[in-house]
Amino acid sequence: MDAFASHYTYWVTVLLMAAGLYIMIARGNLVKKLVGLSIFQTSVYLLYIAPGKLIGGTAPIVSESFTVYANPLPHVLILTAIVVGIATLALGLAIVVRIREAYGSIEEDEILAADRDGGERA
Amino acid sequence: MKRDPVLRVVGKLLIPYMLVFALYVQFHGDFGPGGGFQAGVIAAAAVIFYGLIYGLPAARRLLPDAVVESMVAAGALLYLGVGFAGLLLGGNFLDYFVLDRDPVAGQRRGIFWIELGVLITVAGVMLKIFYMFAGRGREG
Amino acid sequence: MTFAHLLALEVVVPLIAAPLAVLLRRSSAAWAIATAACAFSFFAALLLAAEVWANGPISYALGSWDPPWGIEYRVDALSAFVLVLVSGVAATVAPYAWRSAAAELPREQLYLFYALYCLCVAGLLGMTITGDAFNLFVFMEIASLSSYVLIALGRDRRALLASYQYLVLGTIGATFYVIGVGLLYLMTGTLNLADMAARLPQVQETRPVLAALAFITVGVSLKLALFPLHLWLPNAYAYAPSAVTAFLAATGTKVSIYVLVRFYFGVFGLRLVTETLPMREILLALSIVAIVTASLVALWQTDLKRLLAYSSVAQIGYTTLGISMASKDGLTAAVVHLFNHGITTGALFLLVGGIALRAGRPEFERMRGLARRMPLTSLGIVIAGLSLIGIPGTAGFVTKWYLVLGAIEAGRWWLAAFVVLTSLIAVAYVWRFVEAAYLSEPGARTPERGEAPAAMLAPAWLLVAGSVVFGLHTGYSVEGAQRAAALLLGGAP
Amino acid sequence: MMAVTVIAIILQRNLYSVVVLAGIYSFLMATVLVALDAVDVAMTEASVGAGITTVLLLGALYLCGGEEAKPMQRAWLPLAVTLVIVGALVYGTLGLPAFSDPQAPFHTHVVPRYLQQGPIETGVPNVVTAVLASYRGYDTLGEVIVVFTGGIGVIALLRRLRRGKGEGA
Repeated sequence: MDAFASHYTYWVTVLLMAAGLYIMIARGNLVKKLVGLSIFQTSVYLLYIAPGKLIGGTAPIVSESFTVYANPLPHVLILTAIVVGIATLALGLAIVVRIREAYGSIEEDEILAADRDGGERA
Repeated sequence: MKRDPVLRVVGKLLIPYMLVFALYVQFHGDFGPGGGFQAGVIAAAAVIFYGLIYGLPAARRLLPDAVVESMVAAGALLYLGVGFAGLLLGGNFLDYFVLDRDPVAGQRRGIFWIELGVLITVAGVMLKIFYMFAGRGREG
Repeated sequence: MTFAHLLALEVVVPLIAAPLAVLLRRSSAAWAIATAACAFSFFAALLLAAEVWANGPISYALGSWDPPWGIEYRVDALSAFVLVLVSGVAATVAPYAWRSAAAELPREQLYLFYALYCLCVAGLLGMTITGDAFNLFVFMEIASLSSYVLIALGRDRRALLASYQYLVLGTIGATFYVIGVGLLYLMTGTLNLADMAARLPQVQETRPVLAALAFITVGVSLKLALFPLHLWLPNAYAYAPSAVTAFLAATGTKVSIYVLVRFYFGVFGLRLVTETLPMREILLALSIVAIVTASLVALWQTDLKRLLAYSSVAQIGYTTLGISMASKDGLTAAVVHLFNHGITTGALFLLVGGIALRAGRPEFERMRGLARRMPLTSLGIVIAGLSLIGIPGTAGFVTKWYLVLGAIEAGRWWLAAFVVLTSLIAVAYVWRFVEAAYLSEPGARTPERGEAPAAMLAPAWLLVAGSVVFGLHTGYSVEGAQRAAALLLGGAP
Repeated sequence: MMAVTVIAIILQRNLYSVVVLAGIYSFLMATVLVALDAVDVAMTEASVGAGITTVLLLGALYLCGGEEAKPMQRAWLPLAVTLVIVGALVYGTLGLPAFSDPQAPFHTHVVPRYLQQGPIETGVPNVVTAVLASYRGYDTLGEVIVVFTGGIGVIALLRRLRRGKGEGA
């Protein structure tokens, strides 16, 4: 039970990650896949940030009234990761919009079928 | 949505505060949470808000596409420029110590300019993406 | 300015070229900037490589913060080797893009194309040169995001779907990589690769480290298209603009292989990778399957670009085969194959781009009797194809030679025989081109117009010549690879 | 709560609801991050995850239409893949230091210098800003370049071309 309490945050992370990944692999809708992708990425944030917290600590803004701070390095890394995530999402959506215009659909299987039928026109 | 007087008034009232808040987040980032990225997002949100209320063409008149595209590039260039400044003044790339006689003041100066670079690029990109998506729907 | 600044400039110059290209908005100016930046990087990489050969690794602290607090750039024998390959190919493809991209892309997008090209180059160079695990991720994303767009700019609508699939799989790969790095960080408290390697033995064989190894392997394998995670690659290569395909095929997966090798031998260490986990056996098995299936699938393609894309998957198999031997000859083979296959495949895709320009899609149907209409292009493809097979006198032979040596040294005769036998499949698919281009009469769909423009032929032939020169005169490439291999094996704790 | 939201996202087939749920998810995530003392990250996650992402998704849905066609049939393979990965992660995390253990390596190596020297060396009391902009300033440069890449990528993909290019334009 001790192991459970001390690793609880990790398991939340894992659960979220699994959900995101599942959406991504199992769903055929291109937009929903991207939502899954961003959930998957978000879950990683917790993996980095949660261990950095120290109980009784405070946010890493140094002042004289505190001595214990959360670990700032993961925060920096995750800020970068969030930015990377949003850039990826924006690009992905832009591609989906183009796919929609080219194929008239955003369902993966319909698009693949369309390619098999009319694959010849370049 | 364009003709709704409530929205127009609320928008007029809110947008300046959003921009001020963006600046606060930008320059207060040294002491509290915040920084160039968050400020850029908020600033872009202010303009996007404006675009939603007054229509995309109005927003485009306020900040034309060419300006936004230049912002996208200029912010990145500013950041890289700070890096080169460190190089030219005898330090390594992105060395802020050499930007001022006092190393700590140099650091602060370096951080100030690169955060500004971040602000410009992020605001530019967010706006540009909004223009692209919104514009595509309108014409198509 | 001292010499060490070249480390930063190597990456920063292409980086700064991108926003400049966007600001200028003129495609000719953007092209000039991109070409100049790539040429500069190539020159800087050569200088760095010479310096590393003479005086050993160079380290550079960005922002003057000492590692592990700041981010470190570090060049050693291995990364110098990859830097030369990436920047060299970049500098060759850039002039080619002048005609090729202009023909395949709308004019309004050209300056963006060059900006993205610069970003992609800078991203790959940054991945190679950095000594920091998280910085590697950031540059990996720069390279990936720009390549997604570059692929999506292809003319065919299937390019969009290929790019989307690549985006999803690539992001999963990158996220896996981040998870792996996160676990390593939690165990060691550092992100600097060298520091990490120094601190790992204390926590070796703990579960998070093993999991980190697994996640980084899977993540990077997605990027390098190791079988069976290669599904994104053939479509992406087949439908991207020609210049992009040539550049990515010659460099993109190669840099990922470099990252894998760097982590295996430079961070985790040989003992952990080969003894605690059965990584060698897994890699060996996957490589063999990759070589056989991808080569066979390549045989059935009706389109030369797709054929070459599957062939690339097979060639990646040869590289990972070399890594799985984890011996001096095996690693030499792997590293030298990065280089040899890089220039060979670059040459092939560049030449195919010329065919695409004249014939539309490079389908075999449209290449009947091509040798009469486009003699130089056809000849180039045949020569580079010979190198792909590994005929003596070409660069591809050097790789196969060291692979066979490594296999025999390990006492695995069957593996040596396997390498030779699978080359026969390569003979078969290269033969398909010969049959179409040389032994058939021109058909109705064979292009009427003649040779590809000189601006496209010249860079392509430069690489073709390279794949012969480095086959006959193996001094630099093999010695560089041997030094890299020695470094990897010696540097392991 | 986050778990509930995520499961709702999986089950929901109307994409507009998915988007709204994703926004809720981001706000919850931001709350959790505040609880974990990561205020900078929380602020970014709230503005990006709940703000920009939602706007982007809605914009894209407006262009694409919002119903997911049908549930996929072959749900077992993805489930299996997911479970394998979950297994690997649980296996990995079991060996990690316990929550809030100040002796863990990542609290004792590298970071103390940031916390103790950071404000002195850079003159900035917010250590996150100090690390972000100075110690690891090059990462942030990379981040800006990523945003820049994303931006010009979207421009390249969505710009309307003057002459139509067959499909796509």
